[in-house]
Amino acid sequence: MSDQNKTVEELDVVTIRFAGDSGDGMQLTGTQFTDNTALFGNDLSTLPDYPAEIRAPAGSLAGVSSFQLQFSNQEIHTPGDDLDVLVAMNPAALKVHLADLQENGMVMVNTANFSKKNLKLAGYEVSPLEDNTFDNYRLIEVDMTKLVATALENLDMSPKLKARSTNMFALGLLYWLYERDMDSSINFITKKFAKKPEIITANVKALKTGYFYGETIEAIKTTYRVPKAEFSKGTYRNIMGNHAAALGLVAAAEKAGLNLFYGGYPITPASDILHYLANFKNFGIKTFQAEDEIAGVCSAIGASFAGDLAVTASSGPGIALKGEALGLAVMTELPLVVINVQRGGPSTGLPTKTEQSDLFQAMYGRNGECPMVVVAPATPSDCFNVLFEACKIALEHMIPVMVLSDGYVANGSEPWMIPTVDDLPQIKVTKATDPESFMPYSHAEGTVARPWAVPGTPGLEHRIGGLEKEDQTGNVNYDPDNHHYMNLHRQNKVDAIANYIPEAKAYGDDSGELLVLGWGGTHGAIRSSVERAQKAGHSVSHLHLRHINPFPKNLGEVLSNYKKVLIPELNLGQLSTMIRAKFLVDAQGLNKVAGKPFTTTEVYNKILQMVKG
Amino acid sequence: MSDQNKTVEELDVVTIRFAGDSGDGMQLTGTQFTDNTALFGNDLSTLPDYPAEIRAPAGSLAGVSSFQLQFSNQEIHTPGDDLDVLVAMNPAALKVHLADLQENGMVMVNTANFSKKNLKLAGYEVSPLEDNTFDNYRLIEVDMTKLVATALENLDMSPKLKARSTNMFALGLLYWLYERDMDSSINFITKKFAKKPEIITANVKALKTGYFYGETIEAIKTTYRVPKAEFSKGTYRNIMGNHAAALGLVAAAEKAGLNLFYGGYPITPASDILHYLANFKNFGIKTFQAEDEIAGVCSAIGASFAGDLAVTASSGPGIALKGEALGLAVMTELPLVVINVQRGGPSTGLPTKTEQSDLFQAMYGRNGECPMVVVAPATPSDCFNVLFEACKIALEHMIPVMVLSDGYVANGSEPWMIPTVDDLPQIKVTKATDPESFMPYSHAEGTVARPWAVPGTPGLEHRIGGLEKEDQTGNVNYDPDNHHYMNLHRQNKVDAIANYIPEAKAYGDDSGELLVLGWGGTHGAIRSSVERAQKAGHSVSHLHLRHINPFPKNLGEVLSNYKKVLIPELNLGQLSTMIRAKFLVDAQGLNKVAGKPFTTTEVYNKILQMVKG
Amino acid sequence: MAEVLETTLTRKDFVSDQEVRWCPGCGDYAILAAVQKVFPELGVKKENFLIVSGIGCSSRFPYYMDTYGFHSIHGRAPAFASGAKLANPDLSVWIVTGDGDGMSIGGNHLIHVLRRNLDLNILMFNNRIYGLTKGQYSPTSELGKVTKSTPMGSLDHPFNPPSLALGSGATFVARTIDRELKHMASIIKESHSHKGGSFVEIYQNCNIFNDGAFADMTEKETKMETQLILEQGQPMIFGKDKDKGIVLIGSQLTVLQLSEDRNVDDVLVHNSGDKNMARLLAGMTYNGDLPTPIGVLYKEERATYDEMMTAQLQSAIDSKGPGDLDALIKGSNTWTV
Amino acid sequence: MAEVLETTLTRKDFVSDQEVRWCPGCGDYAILAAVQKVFPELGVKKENFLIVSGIGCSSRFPYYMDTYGFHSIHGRAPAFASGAKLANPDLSVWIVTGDGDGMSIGGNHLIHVLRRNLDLNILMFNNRIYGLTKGQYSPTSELGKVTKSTPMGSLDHPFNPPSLALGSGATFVARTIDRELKHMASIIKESHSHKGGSFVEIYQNCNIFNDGAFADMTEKETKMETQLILEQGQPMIFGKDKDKGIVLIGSQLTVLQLSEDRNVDDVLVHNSGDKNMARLLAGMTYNGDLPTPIGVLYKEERATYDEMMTAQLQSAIDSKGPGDLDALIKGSNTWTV
Ligand SMILES: Cc1ncc(C[n+]2csc(CCOP(=O)(O)OP(=O)(O)O)c2C)c(N)n1
Ligand SMILES: Cc1ncc(C[n+]2csc(CCOP(=O)(O)OP(=O)(O)O)c2C)c(N)n1
Ligand code: SF4
Ligand code: SF4
Ligand SMILES: [Mg+2]
Ligand SMILES: [Mg+2]
Repeated sequence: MSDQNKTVEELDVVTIRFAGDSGDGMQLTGTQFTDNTALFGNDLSTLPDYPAEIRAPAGSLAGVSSFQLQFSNQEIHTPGDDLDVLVAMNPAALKVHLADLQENGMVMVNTANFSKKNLKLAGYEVSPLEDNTFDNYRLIEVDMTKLVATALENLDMSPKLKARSTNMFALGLLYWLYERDMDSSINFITKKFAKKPEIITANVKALKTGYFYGETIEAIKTTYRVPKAEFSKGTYRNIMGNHAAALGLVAAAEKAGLNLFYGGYPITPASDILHYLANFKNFGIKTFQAEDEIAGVCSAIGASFAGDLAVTASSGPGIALKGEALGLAVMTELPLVVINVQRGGPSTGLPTKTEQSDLFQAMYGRNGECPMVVVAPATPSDCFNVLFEACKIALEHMIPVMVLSDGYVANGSEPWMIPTVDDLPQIKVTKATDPESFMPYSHAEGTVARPWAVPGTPGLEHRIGGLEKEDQTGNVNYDPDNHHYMNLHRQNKVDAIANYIPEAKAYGDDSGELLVLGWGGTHGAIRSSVERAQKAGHSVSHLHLRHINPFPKNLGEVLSNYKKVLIPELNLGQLSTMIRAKFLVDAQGLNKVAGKPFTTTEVYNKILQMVKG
Repeated sequence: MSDQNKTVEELDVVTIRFAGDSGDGMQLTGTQFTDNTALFGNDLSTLPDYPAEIRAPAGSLAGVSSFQLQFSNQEIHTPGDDLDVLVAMNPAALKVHLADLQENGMVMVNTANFSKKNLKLAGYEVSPLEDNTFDNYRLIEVDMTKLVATALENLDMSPKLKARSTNMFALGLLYWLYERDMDSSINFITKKFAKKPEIITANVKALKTGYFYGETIEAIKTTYRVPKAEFSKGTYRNIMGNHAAALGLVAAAEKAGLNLFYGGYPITPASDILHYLANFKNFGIKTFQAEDEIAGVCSAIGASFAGDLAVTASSGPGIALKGEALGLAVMTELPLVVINVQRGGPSTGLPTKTEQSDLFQAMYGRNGECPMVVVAPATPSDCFNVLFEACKIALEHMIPVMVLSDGYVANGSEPWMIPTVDDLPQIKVTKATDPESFMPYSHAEGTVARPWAVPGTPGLEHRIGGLEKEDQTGNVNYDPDNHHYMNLHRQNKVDAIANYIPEAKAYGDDSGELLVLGWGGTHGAIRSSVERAQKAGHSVSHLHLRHINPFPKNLGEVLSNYKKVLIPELNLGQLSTMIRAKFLVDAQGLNKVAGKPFTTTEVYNKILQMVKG
Repeated sequence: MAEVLETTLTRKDFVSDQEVRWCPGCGDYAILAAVQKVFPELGVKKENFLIVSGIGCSSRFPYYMDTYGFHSIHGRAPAFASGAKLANPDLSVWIVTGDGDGMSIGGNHLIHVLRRNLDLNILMFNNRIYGLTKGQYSPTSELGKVTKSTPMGSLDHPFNPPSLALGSGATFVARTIDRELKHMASIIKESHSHKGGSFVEIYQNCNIFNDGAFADMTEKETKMETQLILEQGQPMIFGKDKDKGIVLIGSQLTVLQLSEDRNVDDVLVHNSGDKNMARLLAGMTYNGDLPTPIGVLYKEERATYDEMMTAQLQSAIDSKGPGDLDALIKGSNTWTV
Repeated sequence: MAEVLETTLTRKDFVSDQEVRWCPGCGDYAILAAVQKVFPELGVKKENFLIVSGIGCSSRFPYYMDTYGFHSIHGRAPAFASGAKLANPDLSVWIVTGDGDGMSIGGNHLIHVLRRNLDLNILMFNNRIYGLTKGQYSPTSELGKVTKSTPMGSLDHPFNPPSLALGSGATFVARTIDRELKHMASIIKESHSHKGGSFVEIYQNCNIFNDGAFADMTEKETKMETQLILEQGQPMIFGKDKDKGIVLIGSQLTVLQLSEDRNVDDVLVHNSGDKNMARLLAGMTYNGDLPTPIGVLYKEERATYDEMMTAQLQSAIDSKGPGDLDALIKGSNTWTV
């Protein structure tokens, strides 16, 4: 579709970022490009980034919202480090993001927004368009706003409303640059604004205007094509972490033959799980927006006692509030899935940023010896698997399970090979029915599950609660030996799960110089950097833990096969502490607590340092 | 005072236990004997033990309440392992406690209560008075109830009320047995019932009746005298842990020149701290019984912001609820003292029993990287020192401090050399006043304290909160580098306190075979067992940590001087985990989670095993 | 709603094997007896009862009832009960709580469960003290109360539980007294028959830490003057000689001494459906010379949360069809390799 | 109480250096303006103001006020404020909260601070939505509300904030509207002058997630019919032509169409000291054809918690003498070696 004067170049991998004011629709633009990329057939990974919850003043640095996307014809694991293209809708966006653009990278700016006022808000004394700011970059200046206004001239619409389509112009321009067709976005616009035809017209027009404008840009002599990636055979969709998590829950409920009960209270970045589930009511899913997090988890525990697959989700501060109730769930040995979509802490912290700093809280944030199963998804689509497995463990072992997601995984997206329901493992749930043999605190061999005797079952009337329980009967019991025994029992109940999960197996050689051990959302950065190091000939392997409590049975053995262990974490060394304490291995941490994921380069440099040093 | 037919024997150390029904007044009896012992001049240590909060059925096993006391002419550290004398007021008490009596030990029973009904309630098929139960013990049968009834014959009082004095009879009998005078208890009774003279008469008469009855007991040929202990020069009192804690707080407030604000919610075994403080209103102490624990800690943080020395206290489940707010205290860098009087967990657990299982919660029970200073008292009187020091650290470093007391320390008692206020260290508090130089988040060298700028000070108006703060200004800030920096800063703020606390120094040799490392209320059992092992010629030292976060600076070095490290804890290995992770030392745990303190023998046996094995 | 029962249950069916561990003389015994008496008469299958409690002396209640029971954590019983009811709307769910459990730490859950109008029953044992923790004042203790934590007297004005319940939007608000066995039984029954959230305040004597808190309302000598027994459709008269009535003058409820001129016909007739009147009656609690009302102050039929949820799930199926998991997982934008 | 001020403060003294970060058009701006206008007029020294908030759009308020401020955690502002007030009773303490912060997660602290009657002022911005978390329904959202978390409509009956406040035992209950600047300013002033806990509900428009929630009460065309402006000692009349009044018939408040026969003299005169009437007025909120009252619904002088605490501390000193620490530590049973 490019004209005669332009050439097309093939690339293996590209990283682009849309950045603008919170009001500029950058998240939508990014998502559209992502969907288009997914349908086109590239592998991809995304990183949305937006200001803390509330709207910052227009044009201010605090108000910048961005969406980053890496796409490739090969398997990729991260949204990319340095940018090939930055779209900056205003000076603030330029200011915040320009440093991430690689040398000679392309930056497109909407000159219409480079007003004195905006420049000042962004802290520019002199307009960057007028000094040497872009000496090392390829600057493309476009008055997008004006071009859109002209294109929409004939529409009966306020200028302000017209300007709202400017993001579609930018999207169109990028479609052109990467040789895409626009159908996916035209379809989307048409569906989304079905009731407002004039908005459809405006947006589609702006989109096409941007696309066709590309050809007129003198400065761009080349467009790019990133060929399709080779995926395993299957049907794919693009999916975000929170969405995948919700689907994993629904799937588990279906596979277990149970109703799903969700009790929770909105909090960034976990709220979307509630929003998704609330839309699945025809699956019999009950969503209960409680008065606070405590009521959220308590309602879930109550629902669990009464026989539903019960779930609650929150983020750090909300999980802190649930600590007391989680102790009760541990004591009463009821199935429960608790999701923590981690964000920057401590306290209110950085609500929209990502972090892995709630691992300690998950492990230890309750009174008494109160062990809890902890699992963590590694990527957006992995949320499906991990939530499904969390439900399976909770139900089959009669135990609460904590899932540690994070803002990066939850809001990021990637292509996902869609599983079929038939292929998912069955979840075996047996509710007790027989009054003869019934003992509320008898425990099955292997799973160490106690019977699930739900109210409504004749003859199984019994009482549970938070006071120490007598083994077998479950009656309140103050005997010292029983208490000691039950504490060991609760620990054993968690430990026994190690017999039901796969052994650890590193990516790369089974022994060598360095093992990079990770968990959760750092998977992509670690895997990319390990691959890079392997390619550079270093003896480095990657082990990524899904199961953090209990660890895989052979973890100690695996660790012992490497001379050194590196644990990159978005915290000050929480998994490190656990590993060091348990295995007395001198694991080194790579620790960053900046509200941002690792870049591949950061991890790579540390790997180099360790294999060399 | 003993008559001609009896001899007096001198003993170094004696352990006795009063046991009876919850309604029998055993706690009072024990406390009276304790006060008498203290005034007499023995060293002593006590262990009250009573049923979970609510009154169990009369005569039942669950309803047994006991009070144990060890006293000696030498320095002792624990309430003793095996009993010399057991007073059992009913069959249930006998059943529960007889096993702890040493061979040939004396057991006094109130035969009046050995009715069929009570025997059955205690699970005796045959009356133990009629089988061989006491073959290895010296049984003294006394119909105390009847003797009291007879003695009080002439009083115009219901039989039920008369019977209430039976515990005084038992007390008198023991006074006689240990060659004490009764003045302290007569004084106590006279004061306590000042408004009810007939109760005074009844109790004093019962007391004396018990005393004089002693001489008539054929079976007791010997009374005992434990000579005074050699104490350092000074004035002493007997004190319980929670009482000492309250006094430490009042003293700190006075030394800091601040008003004390206590915000809390009742919970066993922490409530007494509130009760004590509420009685000290003429010290300007404000006690606020909040609607829940969250409001308790939040009110304290509010009071701290407004310039008071602020304190909250609770036990495990209540501390769990405070986690979110404690994160805010860490973020806002306000002085705050949080006391956790630990009890048996998890969940509601064993509310009246002791445990050390909330160390992890203290260290890690909050979202985000949220380090907190943690200190722990070792003995009842040590609560004074530790609370005083906690306040000093909180105020001088502008930081929240968690104090880990426990039920054993809180309710136990021991003689305490009373400090004079003049000798207590000063607490340096400087509130900011100068608007010129004021920066809410500037930090002092050394202490890393930020200025305390309290509302009401002209020109220092500023805002704080739970969102990430910009270094220096304290404004809300979302910058990644600032966030990373501030996380390190908060950790550093805790770490810097290591420069202000004493270095670790073990009791015993500075190097050797085995170091027994302890913290909190296990001090007595560890010290006694280490002393015993040292006497037996083993190379064993004892290090007891008051400061758990940060550790003393030289802790790693100290640990490295011993071949082995043993960490006894009333949990499943929480300090062990911290030590192993930090120092990669293969510390072994001795772990018991039975709601009871270690016995000296338990620790001793483990020591032997380790020095031999 | 629980279906009607075939077999005949008796009091004994509801007595559990656990020893009752309240202090001798505690008012809780009478309430336990009343509940054990009433439950067999409710037409609910034994296995469909669920009793949820928090923490407190009162909250040990479930252990003594041979039904399903959950002795949860302090203050949160309404949340557990809500989850259980929504998981299984067939259950007859009862919350047993105290003035501390229900109105101090648990106040928020209480007001929310009431506004939501879940179909469950709340029995709040009000002894105006924290019993289990051995005697601190509670949010219903009178101002100036001397307790362990307030040796010089408490400083906070107590809640008036029915006023708070009404202020929350409750659809059933009643009060009874541990010493009035018949009245208590009838109120418990009526609370059960109400479809929606029922709030029943039970004045309960804690003879250990707050003995005689309601003595004026329970002792023979005074109770005729202090109790105003509300009965639907009956005039509000009270007094030993039934010679006093309640009238509304302007916005004020006032005692009328009955006489030939002004007799029972002048007296207000109780209508538990009148929300405004309920608001005023609730205000009569320990209020000067006015008697304190017991009985059903207010009762309103309003759709319950649980039935609306059931209906919503059904309507989702009706409009979208039953969930097709494969289709859901697939979504609308896919590509195939 | 804060002492009277010497120097003259202006609006500007209360404008902080932080950029205001609400969405353009948000009702919060008007409230901020009103508070910045009123504060200089209160006779309180600038340094004696403390504004405490929880979490929510509304709770960002303290950042924009150049006073002492504490942006605390979600729902707990009343507890922080209580501690601060008791630590320093000279402060003029203000709580700014939202319908979610104040009535959902924070409901318990709200009702307790009100019953305790601490001398502080609560401004609750009610936009009937969770703004900050981008639009879930709140405890004041109308039944059936379609939001992100309730795509098929919410199932819970909302709170009526003044009813809840009155049910809690509040001593000052008022309501105003973001769009009525003068009224808002006067109510804020009056809440300040009330000694005790003041609860002010402010209807606030969230133009992003719940635009027009109170349009009928703010738009010219309708507001005369929907607002009942309460003024002490004034008859309760309303309507474009001031031709309607409120009367009490039995226990029911009813609209009276004024005419020659039945004129303003027949209409209720507002007496904010009448608690019963306040209960009934609160019930008029969005209630059928009745107008919704704004203004001071209720006001009662009652000893405040903070002044009682101060008095109690003094009386302890009066009776026992000022604390002697050495004596306290020593206790009564000592021995000397
Ligand atoms: C989180 C937590 N906080 C505090 C407690 C201690 N506690 C147990 S019961 C109770 C108050 C009980 O009072 P109430 O509800 O009136 O019950 P009552 O004992 O009077 O029947 C308290 C403060 C607890 N168990 N858990
Ligand atoms: C413990 C905790 N839970 C949840 C949240 C998320 N959260 C922040 S504000 C808010 C609701 C705000 O609603 P409202 O108080 O009405 O304020 P508005 O934004 O509407 O002014 C929620 C749920 C949080 N910050 N902390
Ligand atoms: S303490 Fe009071 S409420 Fe609790 S069981 Fe005893 S008498 Fe009953
Ligand atoms: S989201 Fe609503 S309440 Fe929040 S700032 Fe925007 S308009 Fe105001
Ligand atoms: Mg009570
Ligand atoms: Mg709101």
